[in-house]
Amino acid sequence: MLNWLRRPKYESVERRDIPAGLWAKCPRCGQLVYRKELERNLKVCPKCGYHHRLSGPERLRLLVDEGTFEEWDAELASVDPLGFPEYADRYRHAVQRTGRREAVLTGRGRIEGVEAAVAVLDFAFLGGSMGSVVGEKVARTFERAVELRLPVVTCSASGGARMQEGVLSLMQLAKTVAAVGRLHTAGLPFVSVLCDPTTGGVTASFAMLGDVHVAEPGALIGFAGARVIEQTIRQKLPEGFQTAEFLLRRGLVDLIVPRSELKSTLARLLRLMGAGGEVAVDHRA
Amino acid sequence: MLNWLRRPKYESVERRDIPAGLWAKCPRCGQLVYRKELERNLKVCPKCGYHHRLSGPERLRLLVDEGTFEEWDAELASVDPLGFPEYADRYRHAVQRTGRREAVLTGRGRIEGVEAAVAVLDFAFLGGSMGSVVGEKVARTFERAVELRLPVVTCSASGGARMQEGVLSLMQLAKTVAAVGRLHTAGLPFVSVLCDPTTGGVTASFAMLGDVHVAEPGALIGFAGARVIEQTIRQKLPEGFQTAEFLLRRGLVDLIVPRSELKSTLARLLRLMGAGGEVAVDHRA
Amino acid sequence: MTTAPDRGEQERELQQLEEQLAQLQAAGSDVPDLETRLQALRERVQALREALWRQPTPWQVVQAARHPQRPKLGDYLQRLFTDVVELHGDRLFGDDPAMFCGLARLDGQAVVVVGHHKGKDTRENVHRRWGMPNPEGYRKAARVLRLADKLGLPAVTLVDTPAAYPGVEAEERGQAEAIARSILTLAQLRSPVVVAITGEGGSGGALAIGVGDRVLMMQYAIYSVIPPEGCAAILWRDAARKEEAASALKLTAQDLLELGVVDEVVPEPLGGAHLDPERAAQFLREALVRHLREVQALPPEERLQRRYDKYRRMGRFTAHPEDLLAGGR
Amino acid sequence: MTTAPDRGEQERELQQLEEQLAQLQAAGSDVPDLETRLQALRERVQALREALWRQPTPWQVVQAARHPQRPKLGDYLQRLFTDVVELHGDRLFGDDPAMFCGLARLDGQAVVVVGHHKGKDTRENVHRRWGMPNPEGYRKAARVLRLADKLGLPAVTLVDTPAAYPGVEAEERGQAEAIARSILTLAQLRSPVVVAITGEGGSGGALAIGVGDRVLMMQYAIYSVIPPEGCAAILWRDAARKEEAASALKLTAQDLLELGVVDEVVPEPLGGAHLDPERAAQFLREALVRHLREVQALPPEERLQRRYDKYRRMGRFTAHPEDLLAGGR
Ligand SMILES: [Zn+2]
Ligand SMILES: [Zn+2]
Repeated sequence: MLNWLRRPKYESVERRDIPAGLWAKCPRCGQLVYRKELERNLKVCPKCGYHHRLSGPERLRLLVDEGTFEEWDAELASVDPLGFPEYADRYRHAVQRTGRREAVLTGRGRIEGVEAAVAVLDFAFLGGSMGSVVGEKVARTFERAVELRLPVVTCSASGGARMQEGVLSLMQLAKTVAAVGRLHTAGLPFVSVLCDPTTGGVTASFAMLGDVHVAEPGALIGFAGARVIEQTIRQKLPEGFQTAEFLLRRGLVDLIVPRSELKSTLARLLRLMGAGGEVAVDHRA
Repeated sequence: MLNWLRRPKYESVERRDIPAGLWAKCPRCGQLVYRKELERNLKVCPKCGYHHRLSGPERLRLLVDEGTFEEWDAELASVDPLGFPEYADRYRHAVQRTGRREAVLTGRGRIEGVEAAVAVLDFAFLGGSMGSVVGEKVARTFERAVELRLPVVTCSASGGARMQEGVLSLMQLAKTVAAVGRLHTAGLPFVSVLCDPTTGGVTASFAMLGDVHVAEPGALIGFAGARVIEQTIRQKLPEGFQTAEFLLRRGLVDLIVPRSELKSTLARLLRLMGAGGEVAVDHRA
Repeated sequence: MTTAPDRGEQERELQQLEEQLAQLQAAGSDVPDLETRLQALRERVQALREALWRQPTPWQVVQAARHPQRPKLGDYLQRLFTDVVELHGDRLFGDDPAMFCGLARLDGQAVVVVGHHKGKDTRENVHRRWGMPNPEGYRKAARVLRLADKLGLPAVTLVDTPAAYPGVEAEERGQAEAIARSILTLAQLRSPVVVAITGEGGSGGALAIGVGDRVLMMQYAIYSVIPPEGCAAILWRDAARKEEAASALKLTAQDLLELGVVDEVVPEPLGGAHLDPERAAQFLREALVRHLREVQALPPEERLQRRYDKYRRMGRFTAHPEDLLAGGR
Repeated sequence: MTTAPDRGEQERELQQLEEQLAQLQAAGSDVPDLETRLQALRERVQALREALWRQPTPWQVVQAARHPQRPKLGDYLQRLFTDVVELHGDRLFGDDPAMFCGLARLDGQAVVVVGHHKGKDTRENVHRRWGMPNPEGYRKAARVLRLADKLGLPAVTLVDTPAAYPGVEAEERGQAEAIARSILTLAQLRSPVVVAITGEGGSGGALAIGVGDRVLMMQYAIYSVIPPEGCAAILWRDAARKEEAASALKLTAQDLLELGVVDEVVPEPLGGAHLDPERAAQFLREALVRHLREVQALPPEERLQRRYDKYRRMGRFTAHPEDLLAGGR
């Protein structure tokens, strides 16, 4: 997608996100925080409330009841379909670094007891970019949810479509959106959680088609990259542009929920939407 | 509706619209036009293009092929359901002046050979206001179109809901909208023609739910009255506010068509939309 | 309206007595014979209130419906519902604070709630435009109502608005289209819909979220095609004749019940819901739950047909020449 | 790419010869041996063109796809369709001149046409934002596509955009939502949909109206997830290596046919559609009509299932550990 020019900035932020040693420096307020305290606080800065990025597995641990997660399709991996320069090396490096094969974790689990299909994008794996595998796993998640009559919760964190798989990555937008369509037709709930950052092709596909859009405070959410927009309009972008708070004002996000309340809010939403044993009257023909 | 404060303005324009004698003075450019020439020119000012208002019967003659119109429900009349002050007198006066019983003419006819159900509001009858009879006749038009598998063309010209029938007038918005909904569900075309002026409850009901919105040049189209808005914002309204051209820019009108081309445009639209013998593949279940 | 002058005097007296009562209570135990005097005042207040509200004039009802202390959406959200989660935004342009949308439980059952959002004080009212929505408010409502349909949840709407907001931007963004589309959404919603008019039912701005299987109206709420002031200005070129206009417009709950526009009048504490918000909320909750249960029991196709027929029947007219303006009722 | 230097020379020579040819034709009958010299020049031009375009490089194709004289939506509207009526506006916020929507006839049959609207000159391009839509453009498209569905009309979409417009207001009004919603509309449209990528297929901004039962791609059109310049800047921090990036991205019609992303490559006159717009239009018309006829013959449920399956299959991956990055194709 178009937000490639911002990528290096993400990475440098990313590095600051997970500092080595006992102390971590908050990238927003600059204060030093005791690492253990940061972990206890769900990686939210106790001084300024900055929500550090979570990896896919961290996000899952945050949201899914312990011992209830059953992973789907963990074996799927890329085949570098275009033979794209440097892709194989980068991909292998990501696999080694994360111990996982792709930028999304999918499966079923319970959220405060409410059974749901879950897809969590992992920004630590090639910027959470969506190529063939991410598209396939997300689409299967929605399809299995229809089969199993489960609600879906996705947690997005992605720089967009994966450039190295070319138009095949772009087609994952169509594939995942079509699968979301089937869930909607089946009358099953879909809560889309937008984490920092959610941009490009992921925003322009399944992530923006939730029944309810929940965002984490301060998360960057948008379509085009800030640099590209600045080049187009030849102006500095306004303060707070493309933040969760900006999207709330613009009517694109339903609610902003601090990380400490995310799990309970999701459970309450899912129950209100008819999941978790409460059977709504199915009045479709 | 709220645009009552503008009513006197309409009426004074209305009087100037139909000047007595051989010559007519154009209310826009102020020039004198030979009445017969104005009539030949479909009541469009030959000097400045101002589209004078047409009565209901004039509008019908303009659009429907001669000898093909079969009127529906001409006998329906108001009963002054609230016993509202001065209503009976005003109503009787309108009946005498127009020779018709209500502010809408409905029926079926051909438009350049294309069979259609037609509803034409008559601004000359109590400002084209929608009370029980107008709502009933419009709703019946949509219902009959569904029965007869005909497209619908409405020509609106109205100050809004009829104050003198109170909330019963307001309910005509719900009644007509529900009937439009049945036409949409039946997959039949609906072209809404917005004439000068279309405001208030008529705009906020069937007139804004067309598949295609056609407006006459310069027509005033809006919801709230100009005075009410000026009182609210305590500023003068921008030039061209609530004109057909304004609505086109704002994405609310599909096309602006000069009166001389209105009939042929409607016929072309209806044929393209599958009316007039051309059978589109019906792919609904 | 021969009792009108009396009424004026009674109203003034009631106000004076209420003030005395408040002063006396504030003064507290220093006052000799406190309890006796309080008791006497209370009885007099109650008697006056009963006299005034036994048969309130339409204008009295207008004032009650617009009373600054009248319970607002926020009060009913607290008192009628549990587990409330507000949903923001139309997913197109913005989030209108004049329109509330959300998920909640009524009597334990999950529902979608939509309602005009008036504020409790001036600051909040400026923010919420006194409950007058812009197009994005109606589009948010339609979006969340479609969600109700998708999920099979019933919808409850609470109507309390002077009007749709009359502004330049509202017109630019298609206020009329937004209202028409919202009406259409409700007319075709497969989910059960119960509407309660709790305060001001201001014309198209109210109807936009006011179409349902059942329409309830609180005893001192109003519902009108035009504000009485505007009506008087047109009819008599004199906005001051608003009281007459209020009578002519038939805007009270009792009038609208008789005209077949509302299905039930929900009682209020004597003199208005603001005098006992908790009891007012109890009456409303009971009525909402009862009607929701009834319409939920219907098969969806039948419910949709009945809803269509209900609005289809509204209006009065004649097909006989001799009846021409023979007069209603 | 050992032929690249030759190619550069050949391209320069071709350009010189084309200029000579034009001058000679302009000079007219005063020139001695005019016909003989013209004939010689024409043959040389043709030979060079054939040499250059027998196996064009991806970057050559990028240049053809972006050629200023390449036929635009307006040309195809004129040449492919009759009875065109443009429909304006999203019924929400505005009318985007970067997106065309309308009713028209193709081979006599009424269809809905949707396409990116690039201009013919700079002035028009400024107005139409070089065919880069804002959210209201995609929402207009979705609105008119739903009309196709309501009326049972097939839809034809013509794709030619550098990208969705990257602007502050576009983000404010939900560019991502508008694109996602437009994709969803096409994925679920009951009407037949045939897509033609006629020029630049710029990522999500193209895909938003590029989902259909059949996707055709003109021979020298491109379709890419990112512009080659942007790709080169990321990969090598050097936008000048755009030619390599163009090769790496597999963005030509032939590449995408092999990847299963497009269903047919529509031939163009040698060297690009701009050299013979009429013939290019004939090829496109023939292909559109043929594919439309085929998908119209299917029962709607089957057509929807096939469309779903078509996109469902797109992408390449492995479930076997030993295949990990074994390389595609
Ligand atoms: Zn901090
Ligand atoms: Zn004139």
